Amino acid sequence: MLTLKCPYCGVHADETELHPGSEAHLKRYGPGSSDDEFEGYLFMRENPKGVHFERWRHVYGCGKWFLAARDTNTLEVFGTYSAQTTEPPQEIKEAITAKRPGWSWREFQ
Amino acid sequence: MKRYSVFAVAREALRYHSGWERAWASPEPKKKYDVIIIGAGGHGLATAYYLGKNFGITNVAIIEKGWLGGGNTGRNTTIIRSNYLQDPSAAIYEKARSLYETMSQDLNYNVMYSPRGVMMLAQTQHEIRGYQRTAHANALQGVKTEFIGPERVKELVPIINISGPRYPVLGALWQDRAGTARHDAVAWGYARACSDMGMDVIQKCEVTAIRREGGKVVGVTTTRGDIDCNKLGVVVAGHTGVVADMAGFRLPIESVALQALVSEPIKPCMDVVVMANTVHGYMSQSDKGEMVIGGGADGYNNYTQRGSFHHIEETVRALVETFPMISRLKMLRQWGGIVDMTGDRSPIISKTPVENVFINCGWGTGGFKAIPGSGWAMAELIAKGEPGPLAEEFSMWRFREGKFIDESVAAGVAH
Amino acid sequence: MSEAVSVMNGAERGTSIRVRDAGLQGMITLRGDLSAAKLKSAVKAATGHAVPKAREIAFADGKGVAWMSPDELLLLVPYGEADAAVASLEAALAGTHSLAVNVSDARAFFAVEGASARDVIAKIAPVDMHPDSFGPGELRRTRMAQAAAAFWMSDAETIHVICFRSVGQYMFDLLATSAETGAVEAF
Amino acid sequence: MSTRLSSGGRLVNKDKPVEFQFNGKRLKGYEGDTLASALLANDQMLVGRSFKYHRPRGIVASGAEEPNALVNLGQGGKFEPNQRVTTTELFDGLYATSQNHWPTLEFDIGAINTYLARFLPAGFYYKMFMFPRPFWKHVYEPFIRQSAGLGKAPKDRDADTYEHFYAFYDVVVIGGGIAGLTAALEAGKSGARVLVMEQTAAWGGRAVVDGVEIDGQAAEEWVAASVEALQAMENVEIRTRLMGAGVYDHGYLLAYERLRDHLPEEKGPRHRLWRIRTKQIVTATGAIERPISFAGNDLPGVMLASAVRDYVVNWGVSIGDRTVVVTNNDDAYRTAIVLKEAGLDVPAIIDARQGGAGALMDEARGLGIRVETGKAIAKVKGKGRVTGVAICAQAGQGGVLDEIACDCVAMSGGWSPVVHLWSHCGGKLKWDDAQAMFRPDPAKAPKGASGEAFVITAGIANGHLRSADALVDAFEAGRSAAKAAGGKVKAGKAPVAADADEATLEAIWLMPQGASIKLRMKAWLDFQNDVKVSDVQLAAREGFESVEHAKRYTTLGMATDQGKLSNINGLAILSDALDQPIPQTGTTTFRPPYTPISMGAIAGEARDELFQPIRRTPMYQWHEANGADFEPVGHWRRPYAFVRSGESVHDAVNREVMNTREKLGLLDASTLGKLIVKGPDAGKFLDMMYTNMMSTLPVGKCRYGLMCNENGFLSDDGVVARINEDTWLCHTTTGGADRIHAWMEDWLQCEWWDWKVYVANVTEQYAQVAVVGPNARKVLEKIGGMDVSKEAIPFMQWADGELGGIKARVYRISFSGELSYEIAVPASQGRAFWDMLLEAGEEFGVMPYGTECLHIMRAEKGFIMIGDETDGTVIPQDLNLNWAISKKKEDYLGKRAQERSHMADPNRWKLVGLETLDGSVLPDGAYAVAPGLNSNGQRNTIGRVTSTYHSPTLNKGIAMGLVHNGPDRMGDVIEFRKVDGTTVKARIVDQVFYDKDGEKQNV
Repeated sequence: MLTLKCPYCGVHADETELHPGSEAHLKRYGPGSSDDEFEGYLFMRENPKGVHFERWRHVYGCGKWFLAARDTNTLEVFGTYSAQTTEPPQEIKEAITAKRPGWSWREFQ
Repeated sequence: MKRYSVFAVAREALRYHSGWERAWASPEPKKKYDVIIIGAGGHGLATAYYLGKNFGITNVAIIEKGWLGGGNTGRNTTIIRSNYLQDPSAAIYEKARSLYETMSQDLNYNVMYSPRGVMMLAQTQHEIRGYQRTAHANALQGVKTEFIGPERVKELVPIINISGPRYPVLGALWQDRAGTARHDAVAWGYARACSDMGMDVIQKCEVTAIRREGGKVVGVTTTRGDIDCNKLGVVVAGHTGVVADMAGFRLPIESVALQALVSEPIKPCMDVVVMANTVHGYMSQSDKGEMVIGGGADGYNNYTQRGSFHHIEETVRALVETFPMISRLKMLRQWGGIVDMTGDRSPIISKTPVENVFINCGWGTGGFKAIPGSGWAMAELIAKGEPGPLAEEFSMWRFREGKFIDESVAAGVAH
Repeated sequence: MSEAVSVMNGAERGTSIRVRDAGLQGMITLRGDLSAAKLKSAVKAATGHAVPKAREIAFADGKGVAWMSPDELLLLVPYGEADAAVASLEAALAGTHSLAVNVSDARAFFAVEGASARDVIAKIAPVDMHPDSFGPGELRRTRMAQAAAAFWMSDAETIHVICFRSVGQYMFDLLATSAETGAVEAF
Repeated sequence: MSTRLSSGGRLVNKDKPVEFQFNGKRLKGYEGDTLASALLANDQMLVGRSFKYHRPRGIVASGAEEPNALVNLGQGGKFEPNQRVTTTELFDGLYATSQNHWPTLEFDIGAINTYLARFLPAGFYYKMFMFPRPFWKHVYEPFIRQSAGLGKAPKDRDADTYEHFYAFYDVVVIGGGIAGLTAALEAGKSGARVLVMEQTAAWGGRAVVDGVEIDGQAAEEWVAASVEALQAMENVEIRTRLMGAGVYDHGYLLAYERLRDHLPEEKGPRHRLWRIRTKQIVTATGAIERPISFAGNDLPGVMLASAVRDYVVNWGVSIGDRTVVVTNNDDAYRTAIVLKEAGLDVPAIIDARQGGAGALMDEARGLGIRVETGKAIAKVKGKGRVTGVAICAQAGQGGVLDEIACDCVAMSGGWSPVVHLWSHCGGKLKWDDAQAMFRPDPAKAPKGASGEAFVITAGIANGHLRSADALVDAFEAGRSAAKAAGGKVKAGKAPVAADADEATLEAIWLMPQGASIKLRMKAWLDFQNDVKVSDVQLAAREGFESVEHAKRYTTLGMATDQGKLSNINGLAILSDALDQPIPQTGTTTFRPPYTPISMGAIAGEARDELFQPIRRTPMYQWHEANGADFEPVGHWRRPYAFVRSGESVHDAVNREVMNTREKLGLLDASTLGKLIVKGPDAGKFLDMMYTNMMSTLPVGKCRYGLMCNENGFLSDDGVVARINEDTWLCHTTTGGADRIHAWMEDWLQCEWWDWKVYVANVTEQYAQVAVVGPNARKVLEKIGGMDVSKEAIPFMQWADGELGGIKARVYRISFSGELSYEIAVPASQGRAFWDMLLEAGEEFGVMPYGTECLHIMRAEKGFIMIGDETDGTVIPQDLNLNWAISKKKEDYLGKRAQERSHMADPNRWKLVGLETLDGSVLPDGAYAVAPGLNSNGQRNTIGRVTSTYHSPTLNKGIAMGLVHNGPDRMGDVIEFRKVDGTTVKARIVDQVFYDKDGEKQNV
């Protein structure tokens, strides 16, 4: 039973007020992309046992999507941040490094 | 191997059961095997068993990081059914179901397959149409099912509330040869049979790396040393992502927690398995008398085997509405398992980008019922290097082609 | 002209804790840049209140404004004035990217009154209702049992609840049931 | 015999006698009794039968760990099976019956199993019952099922109600013993918000029974003072009958409050489930005494030593006149002393340790009690209840040295800390060899959202069995928790307790050490499930070496007590059999809840009307009052048809179709989704959302649009209206409103966040009525208020205005093929508008119609329906909707997916109309068959029915379906297979069956 802080309205929301939205920082591939690119975008999923970045929507609250950095093995939350970004902010990366030195996830580390 | 029978039990009783031998051996790993299977759950053990039985390949090791049958095989709600809509699903699940019918005799181990019947309730017009379609499809697939009316539902399940104010029972898809089995026994029975064929079931041995040379697998590194192999089968359910990572390829898989619970045992009150998909709950009564209840899966990646309590709440709420008498039963125990979900919620039984590495995963919430069929298909894939008819539609490349096997068409969930 | 009717048509239940249909309330969803001067003055003009800070609400005498999300406010005006208020807002905000829409009829509006009003909410919403954590002036959007809702307190014993109109009956029954089973006395 | 003593019983109020029934016998107890103490006071030693062998069973314990004494409690709507008598508070009129026997408790046919026990060892069923195959289902299993199970299944609807409560704390202390109270006091003093809970009705736990002295006070007084102090703290909430049930991630704690179990006649919820979020949890849950395995240890009269003591001290009940105490530790001596002081006989203390006990041994001897050290029980004598014990040397094989007559055996195998709540969320344990127990490993505590530990364990639960240590530990735990939760901790001093000096325990699990197989087969580990020492040893021999294997193979610890008494003992026996230390064998995982909690409490208030929200339109009450046969559509309930008296549903549907086609029909279309999309980039955005072009739609016009998901599959459809230059109104399906709104927000927030678009869901702002049929215009003209002529509002256009004094937006769109207006009015006036239409429509033959009529009319027109023609695997191209897919656009959601090989395959099944040759209705969901079988032996198919109806308009069956190469095979006849195995022939035809040229809707 997670609680995540919505970075938009500041509420420490109970999991039941949220809606999970799978992997964060996906780059959309549309017409003209290769089969590999499209398959990667739509289906291939990071599934690490450890540091993971994912999307959540504060669906019963302010309605905003936000992103979370979380450990899938301990459920520790390193931080939540705005969905309007293509990569995790520096302070989130640092917070993870402080707890999980040497982490990496996709192209981020 | 000493055969099990009532006579053997009687004979042993006279000498206070001192003569029973080990059900399976616990050998040290050899240097090399023809085939290594990672994962001694039901699917892994069944794969090994059919490699031996159908293809005579017995120089096989089944490597397990914990104890055999300790993953989802021992954590599910033991439902076995094959009333699937799509042809490839119906084929493999019906194969599995038919193998369950004779499994106790085949393995000389009573897995207590009990074809008590599985019923999927139709509680909306949409569900009626969905299940009628499934019944039509099943008739052509050789799966015996029928769409039954509410009176027959009530006759089969007297404790059900068919005229609930919210979702009256409008009918049900009924498969009378579906049922349940004793989950642990399936793993134990296969392990005993594999061991008897000379295969090595190696427990407490974790694979830490997959060794490759020139795009081909040559062996694995484990906590008990390097073990070589010609072919490698990866059958590790929720941990598929982690193992695929070792082999250097990605999969369309996410691992999430799925929960279940049981009530305290009561005297028999429900013989059949009832699934109510509109309200998200399903329930059966075990031979011990516990009401066995399946809950929902979380929507986020999770390796903890602990799910979120609100799914339990949602399921219990639904079942109290469907079976008002359970309100005064008590929840005895709840637990979680890690299930691997693919993009279309159907499994993958496939070759991989690494030569001679084969993968069997993505069973999501439907793994237990598939065990023998899955093992049968996976054994054929490993033995021949190419999928047979049961496996061929379950390729890991189907997503890029847009060729899905989507069962949510008929029902929102696949248990 | 036909009378407009609120979802529970003025129904009321309970004694020591009272749950009642609070009647028709004009409500306007306003989306836009909440920091823009133009928007601020338009809101002030429409409601008499300044744009509140995150999670806050100002409400008095049927007029008010609530912070709903970083780009959304809920403006409260008398029911009959909502259309006119939308028109004025649109006029005032012409040329800026914004959206003002009358949602008065899309909502149900309830009041929970009594010394244990907090308990009524704490039984159905995953929100800390302790006075140290939540009090008048704050608005919380959340879930009440199985329906989305928002609520705020106008004083220590009065809680206002809004939800979608279609679940108005459910919400009324839910609040009333929660009220009728009595106080938990944990605050 | 067991009986009520003339004195003692700190919890019972002898001024308040209470009457109750057990198996039809009328018995008396007192207020403050548990059902267990009251039964024992009435010499009811035999209370139930075991699970497997149906052995006679008595009460073993005095608390939540009781494995045997479960009863059917209550009657009718208040009946509950498997109620533990030790945790059931007695109340006047309590009605209980014993379980798992036939015909009676005293004479149970099932007890024959006990004579067959030798043939029914652990796992016997895996080895037999395999032949003949059908016998498992028809013979063996029904027999096993009948003899298994415990209590009866409830029959009636639950007469009670339940509720939830969300609570938030800084520190929650679980356990109301002296450790819990100490921790709570410390946390409370820090100013933190604290909840302290006790599962029973009384504070103080064991210390008050054992007469511990704290800070110079008797424990009882100290407890009373502490409770008072806590009650006085405003920041502390203090509750009895509230049990910590489960610890979950991120500080989520489930607690179970039994409000009315002891007051069943009072109004109010029976249970309340607390859903707590807390920063810190202190588990001060104490310990549970372990039994010892010796032959006959399951006979009624053999009880935990601490329980024997509890019954005397708390309830003034003696279990027997002559009690033999058997132990491997000092604590059991306290029982002997208490008994002796109560004037009861203790013929002997059998201490398995060579050296015996410490100071307590001297005290016992001082009271004249015979103490035998290095001795063991070879066997308990008696049939149905204890009559004596045979004594042997612990070191030997069971050669009897002496026999002692007694009617009670009080056993103690040491104590196991209650680590369940610590373990639920990942807290690890470590083995304490000196005390022979698993205790929490503070280095591996459960971690919360921050990655920091959020559970601290305190006192006995932390392995500090002696009160003095426990209090120091709890004091520190309370302070640590408060600090971690942000409280301010001031200097202070832990309470001081005085303990007798104790000798160390000796880890003895089996008596005697070399017990023969015959004795081991009678030495119980799990009383309820009938697991004996020999069973665990058999499991080990057969290779079930993992503790999980052994547990599952033997069913040890799987009973309703979840192994509270048996787990550690079983583990020890297994380790011994495997010849390895206990920690190497491991421990099993503890799963919530700590003790079983009612399903009713979990469901909470969500029953009947509150089971799920019903979404109602403004016209719902009218529908309800006018024969609506409702159909759930999501949480909405829509009328399927309005059935008049004397009609079947089918008749009603036909009438509605004919009336609408010929005269005038009204449909409550309020549930259709309505989304406002506005902004400078709204057009561009909608071009991405829809397959067709919405940016070019002129203001004032409507356009039908399709939406696909990124996988290319059709997900929703509806009519889009351009409201003004930068505003569109998008209609979605009933089920689509929230989903599509969320979908739009997802793209706007997470992908195109620089696009200037706002979306608002205004679905419920409007009541929407479809006014349909040849008389549609007439009725609107009669109501008046705006020009609804063909010229003013041509087909596929909309206009704002007023109808009958109500503000209205009128869309000229048609899903039926008839002249049709969809009119949106403010929801608060929806009912008034509906009534107005009915009244004005009277002369035009108005009738409301339901969803089935809607479906038939759209099928007659060949319109697709999301959910019928689509099922999540269908792309618009399959439905011949290419006309609604823009060729000009470079991109829209789903476009790339539709380029994949399987999607672009010309062999996909495509939509056609179908007409049976005999005019019958094709079965819903039927497949069209082709010759031959596929490689899996399944019949080849070439198509399927997606919608099928009897058309009242055409008076024949009509259908749509997806057929391989369908559109190229017009006129061909294909065969559909029915479930009975016969087939029905149907011709492939155009999917538009009615008014192909649209002459009716365009008038």
